[in-house]
Amino acid sequence: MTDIEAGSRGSRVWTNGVLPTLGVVITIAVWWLATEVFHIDPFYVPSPADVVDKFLEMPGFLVQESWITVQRVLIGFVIAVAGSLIIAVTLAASRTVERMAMPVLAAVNAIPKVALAPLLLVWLGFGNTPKIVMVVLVSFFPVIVSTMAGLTSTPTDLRELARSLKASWWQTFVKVRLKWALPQIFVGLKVATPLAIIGAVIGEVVSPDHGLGSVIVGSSASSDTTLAFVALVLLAVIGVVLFYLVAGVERLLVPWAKAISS
Amino acid sequence: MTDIEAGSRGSRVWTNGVLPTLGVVITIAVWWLATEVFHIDPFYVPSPADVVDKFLEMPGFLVQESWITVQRVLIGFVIAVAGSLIIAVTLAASRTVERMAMPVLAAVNAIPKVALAPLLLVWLGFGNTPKIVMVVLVSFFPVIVSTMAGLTSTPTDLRELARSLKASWWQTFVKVRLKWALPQIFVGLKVATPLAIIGAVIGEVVSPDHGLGSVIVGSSASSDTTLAFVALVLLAVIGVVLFYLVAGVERLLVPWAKAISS
Amino acid sequence: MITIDGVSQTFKGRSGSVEAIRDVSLEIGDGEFLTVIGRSGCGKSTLLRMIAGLLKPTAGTVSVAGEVVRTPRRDVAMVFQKAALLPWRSVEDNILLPVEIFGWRRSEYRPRAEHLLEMTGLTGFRKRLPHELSGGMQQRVSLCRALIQSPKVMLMDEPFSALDALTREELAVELQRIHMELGTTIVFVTHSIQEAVLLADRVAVLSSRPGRVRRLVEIPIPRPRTFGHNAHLDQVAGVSAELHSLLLSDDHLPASPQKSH
Amino acid sequence: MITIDGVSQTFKGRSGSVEAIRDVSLEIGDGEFLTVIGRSGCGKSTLLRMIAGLLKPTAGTVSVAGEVVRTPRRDVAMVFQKAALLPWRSVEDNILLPVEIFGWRRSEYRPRAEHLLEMTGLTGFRKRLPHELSGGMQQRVSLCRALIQSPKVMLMDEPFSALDALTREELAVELQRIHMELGTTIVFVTHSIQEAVLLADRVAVLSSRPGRVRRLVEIPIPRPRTFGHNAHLDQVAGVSAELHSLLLSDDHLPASPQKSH
Amino acid sequence: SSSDDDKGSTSNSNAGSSGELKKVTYVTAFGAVGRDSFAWVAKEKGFFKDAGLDVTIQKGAGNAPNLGLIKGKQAEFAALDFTGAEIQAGKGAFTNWRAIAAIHQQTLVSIMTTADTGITKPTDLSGKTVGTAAGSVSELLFPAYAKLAGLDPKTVKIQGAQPTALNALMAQRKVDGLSTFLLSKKALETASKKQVVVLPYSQYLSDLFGNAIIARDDVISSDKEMVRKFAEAAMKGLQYAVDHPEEAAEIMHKAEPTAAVPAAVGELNAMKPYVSPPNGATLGHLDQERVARSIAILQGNGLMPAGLTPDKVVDFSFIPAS
Ligand SMILES: Nc1ncnc2c1ncn2[C@@H]1O[C@H](COP(=O)(O)OP(=O)(O)OP(=O)(O)O)[C@@H](O)[C@H]1O
Ligand SMILES: Nc1ncnc2c1ncn2[C@@H]1O[C@H](COP(=O)(O)OP(=O)(O)OP(=O)(O)O)[C@@H](O)[C@H]1O
Ligand SMILES: [Mg+2]
Ligand SMILES: [Mg+2]
Repeated sequence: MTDIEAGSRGSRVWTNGVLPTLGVVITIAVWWLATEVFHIDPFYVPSPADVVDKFLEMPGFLVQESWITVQRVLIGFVIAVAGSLIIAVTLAASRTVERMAMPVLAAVNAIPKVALAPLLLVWLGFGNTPKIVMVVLVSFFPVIVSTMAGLTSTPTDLRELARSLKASWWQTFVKVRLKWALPQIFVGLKVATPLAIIGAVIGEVVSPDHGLGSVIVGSSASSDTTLAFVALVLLAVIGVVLFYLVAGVERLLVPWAKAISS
Repeated sequence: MTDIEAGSRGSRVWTNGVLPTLGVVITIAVWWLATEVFHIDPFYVPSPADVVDKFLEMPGFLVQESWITVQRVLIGFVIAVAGSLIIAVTLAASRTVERMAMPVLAAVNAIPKVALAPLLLVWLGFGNTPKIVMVVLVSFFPVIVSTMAGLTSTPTDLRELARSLKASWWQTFVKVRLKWALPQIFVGLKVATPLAIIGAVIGEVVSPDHGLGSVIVGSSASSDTTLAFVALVLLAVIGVVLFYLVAGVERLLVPWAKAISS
Repeated sequence: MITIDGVSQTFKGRSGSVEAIRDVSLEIGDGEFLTVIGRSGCGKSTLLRMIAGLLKPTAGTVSVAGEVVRTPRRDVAMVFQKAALLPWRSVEDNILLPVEIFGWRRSEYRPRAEHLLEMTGLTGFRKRLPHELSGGMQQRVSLCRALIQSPKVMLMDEPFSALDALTREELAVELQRIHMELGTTIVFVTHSIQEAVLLADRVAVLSSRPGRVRRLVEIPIPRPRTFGHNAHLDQVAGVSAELHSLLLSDDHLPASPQKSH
Repeated sequence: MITIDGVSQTFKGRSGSVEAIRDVSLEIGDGEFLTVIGRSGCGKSTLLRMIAGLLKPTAGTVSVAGEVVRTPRRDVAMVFQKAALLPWRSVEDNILLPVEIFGWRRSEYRPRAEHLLEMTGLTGFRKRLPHELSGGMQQRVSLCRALIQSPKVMLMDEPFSALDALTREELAVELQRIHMELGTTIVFVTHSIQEAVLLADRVAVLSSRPGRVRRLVEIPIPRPRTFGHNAHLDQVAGVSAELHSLLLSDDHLPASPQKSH
Repeated sequence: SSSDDDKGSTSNSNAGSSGELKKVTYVTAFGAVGRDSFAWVAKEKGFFKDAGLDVTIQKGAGNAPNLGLIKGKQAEFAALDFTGAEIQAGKGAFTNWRAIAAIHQQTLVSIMTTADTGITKPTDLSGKTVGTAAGSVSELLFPAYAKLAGLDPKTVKIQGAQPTALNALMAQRKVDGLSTFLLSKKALETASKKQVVVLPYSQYLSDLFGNAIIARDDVISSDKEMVRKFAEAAMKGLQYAVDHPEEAAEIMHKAEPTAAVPAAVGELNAMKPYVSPPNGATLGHLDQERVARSIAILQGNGLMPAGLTPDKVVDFSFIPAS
């Protein structure tokens, strides 16, 4: 509510570096305390120390599996985003298409993807493909919905401006509507990122070959909850990193959005 | 791109009634054709006719299970939305809290909830609670992200207006910021609805007592793919209905949003 | 150049409809400078939007250069009542938007943009974003954006309303120069009677809602006209008084929108 | 009532900083009507925003009724340069917004809202949403929203800029009436020298960026003043000419923002 | 889930003792399928009520969730795969339970394949791909089985997959065989429309049990009599179910409409040979020697550390003497 922007270097480091770290540290502390104070059975919730120990037992392997998952997430995410943007643009362009397609998309999206696992496995076999498909299936919807909302929220005066210049559909789209929609598209992207990770894990649980999903499967086979938690923590870390990566790209692409709002 | 709103009664029926139905009908037709033309084994993908037959074998039971799932979805969804709004407001109000909490939320959200299912079972046992908790866990994030985006996008002139009237934080929030954020909040709600359904199903798969999730478990236990498809179709129907319910509420609450954009 | 033939416009809204323009017919010659005055809400912007092809008349037709207007035309530029700047584009990029959209070469038009910025006193703000500008500065940017198109027809909706008297005069002089040099046909909405008189070949006075052409007044003062204390002061004062009383003889502020059906 | 003491304002942006106001000191008496004129972009809105407590001066202080302004006050109402209407509220609800926010009873103020709507010629548009209004109508709604507060101090940023000459005059008369009846202290930014002279007890002429008080001109014409062809025509014309030349004697349009550090 | 039916039957037949019925919760091994149908039978036939119990039957979701429910004291009794449970106990993960009766005397884990693969004996699997539920007992047991069957486990590619995908994978020949419970034979036949070849693990791992009923240890120590009665009633139900598979399937179908009758009947018939203990011991018998040997096998194959003793997984006081 102050007018003076907190712009100094020190406060930037504070808000963007120290505070998030603090939040994470507090969370870990609470987790630790909970396991200590309530004597939670480490089988259910191992302490942070146990998790770290476990990670250090096989850091190389775990990092490698994480990387595999990350790759799948990224590939799937890029495909999902590209596809969603195209679909959203089509839907935003034609009311007829939108009215016809939207219920189908909403329906597809409400189907639990795990239930489709047998089909995916049978049709796509093992390897990366079914995981990437899962990522796409799980993360496309938020991008579509948010992009459509963004594309249809162009203020009338900017739309009239484009029309008065007789801008082509494509020009209006790129120079006005898409630009205007960007902040909202990024909402979709931020929501889709964690979903993409979950999609990859589902894929890896369904046909476990590599990746953190298969680590989780393996850990449950050997009742190694701590290992499962290591995987979960790694997924959480990936989630945070990707989320802030998306947020960073947003800052780069739409610095003006902050300026025109408060 | 026309200025003249398609406002006549007939065209409203057309766009809001006929077109969506057409989309669904086309989808079902494609599904049917695919099963017929490619001779897809009903074990993998039963034909729409099979699915309908199966449904008609025990319509009462299936409707009842659907209703149970819907109830869980609705209760969980309401809790998730209420909680998310509160969290989003808190985060939007304080930059410090936001910077601290956001990474934690992003992390929690990136953790596959299925992996937490055993914990939920141990702590919450059977019945509705674990399912509702799952719904909440799965659907809170989109609402938070979109609400925050909406709340922080209030145009400067409206914020200044509220400040110049010395409106209290709460008044500014209710009368200006929240109202302005509504279209964006609804993006979050639309994304969260299908997730809530999936959350309920995950909960029901993990501790199958009732609901469509437990129907899916039962069908897979007895390798009854057609029954599983019936459940999936019912979930899809629920998904569409809830999605359009949310869209309907949006129309009621923010009719002005369409008017000021094109 | 512009033929407005029996044009009407009725807006339909939730709470009844508003008849904004009723049966307006006007012939605007090639290279003519027409100013439009009328009470607030009488339909001036609506009329301009119909000429621009942004709004379909509910009755009648508008033709520009002999062609019936159905969509906007690239040789017609519009200065909107609100600045309508793209918030993510710098001042210069906002001005160069038409250049980009017309597929012209930016590099070729940059000097012209520079010139326009200088003319409107915005040189130092070339790289700023619109939200860093004052209201009047935003309006000037939007003016530059129309001028860079060197259009055949320019539709200007209160382009100087947020400008101080001096800037207004300076820009009015520039506008006349452009008008004369390029032979641009200009339709100029203003609330300043003095401005209307000093700029126009003819002044169209609209009646209050629904807007009809109440009177067309010829201003036979030779160009270029200077502002302030010029030779034709008397003549200007006379016409101004006439216009003033024309507006005045209209009803009091129009109270309610015409509710048709 | 208002004491502006050595106030400066420098905006820091990505592309350098802009010094908008430099060391302005002004004393505005209780019940005084001060008009502010100055070239576009010279810092008039900025000054008003600082008085309103919406913007903290980078140097100096503003006091209202003896108290240093740190946040907005409820006895100070602001009419923004842009209408700033809530797009989801009908005209009436927009006007009643301050009533709601101050916790007053809507039902009590509805007649007053009705009256203001009538005064501004908006009666029939009570239930319409802002996007259905013309620019000038929106501005009038925003004016009504300030008037309904019956504030001690009214800060008005070009409140009549989108209005036609007649509406302007009518509302100026109303404003004077309110000013005299309620003893409201008014700071009124305008681009019309005539308006400045006809409304004000004193006119503050700001120099172009950075805005400083260039001259304070007293207008000793007795109230109520009427517009148009009134008794003090000569006096008005004289002061107007003086103000005009004051503005003119300023540099040409200021070209670039002052880049400090 | 079944408590409504329960109330009904209570009031019908044995109204007088209804006030004394003790409420307990029992979790099935996995959903509502043939192998678990006896619980509904015991309930429907009043065996539980006769034992003074008001049993709420909950559908289970596999070993880990079921053990979790026992550990979290959400249920008193559960059925589960005993071998898997042994491993989990051996690892010290879940220890607050004891088995009180065996449902299947032998492990039901088998290699299953379709006839067209030409695989007829374990050694044929060399160089082939075997699909299995990722992280399941059958995956864990495969090396032990392979070694005993004279097959180098390293020559077989184990392909983990989601359990629901297994039959489809086999039917589509994405894998050459499955390592899974033999009770899904019928489903695999349906899916592949081919003759199914079954190579049971029990041929080589004859000491491993299949499903068992477990009870929470605090329940055992606080009300031994009740636990005994529960076990007896459950076994009565099991006996009835394998003797009257159609009726059992119908009873379960009534309570759980998703349970397909033919599939349940098929399962019950298929599991019948595995239910009766060798040497004519009573139904549900858990032989201490065999339990000890099964632990030894699991430890010997590195599936769990040494140290587990039979009394930590079975309360033999409930085991009817043979
Ligand atoms: N938020 C801002 N960020 C950066 N610079 C600003 C901001 N607001 C105003 N300025 C600058 O401050 C100067 C004064 O602006 P201000 O809006 O006060 O002018 P003004 O006198 O009201 O002009 P006008 O008559 O055009 O409304 C301008 O040069 C403008 O660029
Ligand atoms: N989109 C719209 N929907 C409904 N009514 C509209 C719309 N646009 C304009 N109107 C109505 O049409 C009438 C004329 O509006 P217009 O904007 O043309 O007036 P104007 O002459 O430009 O006024 P001003 O001088 O205040 O800008 C007004 O009464 C207004 O309420
Ligand atoms: Mg207008
Ligand atoms: Mg200003």
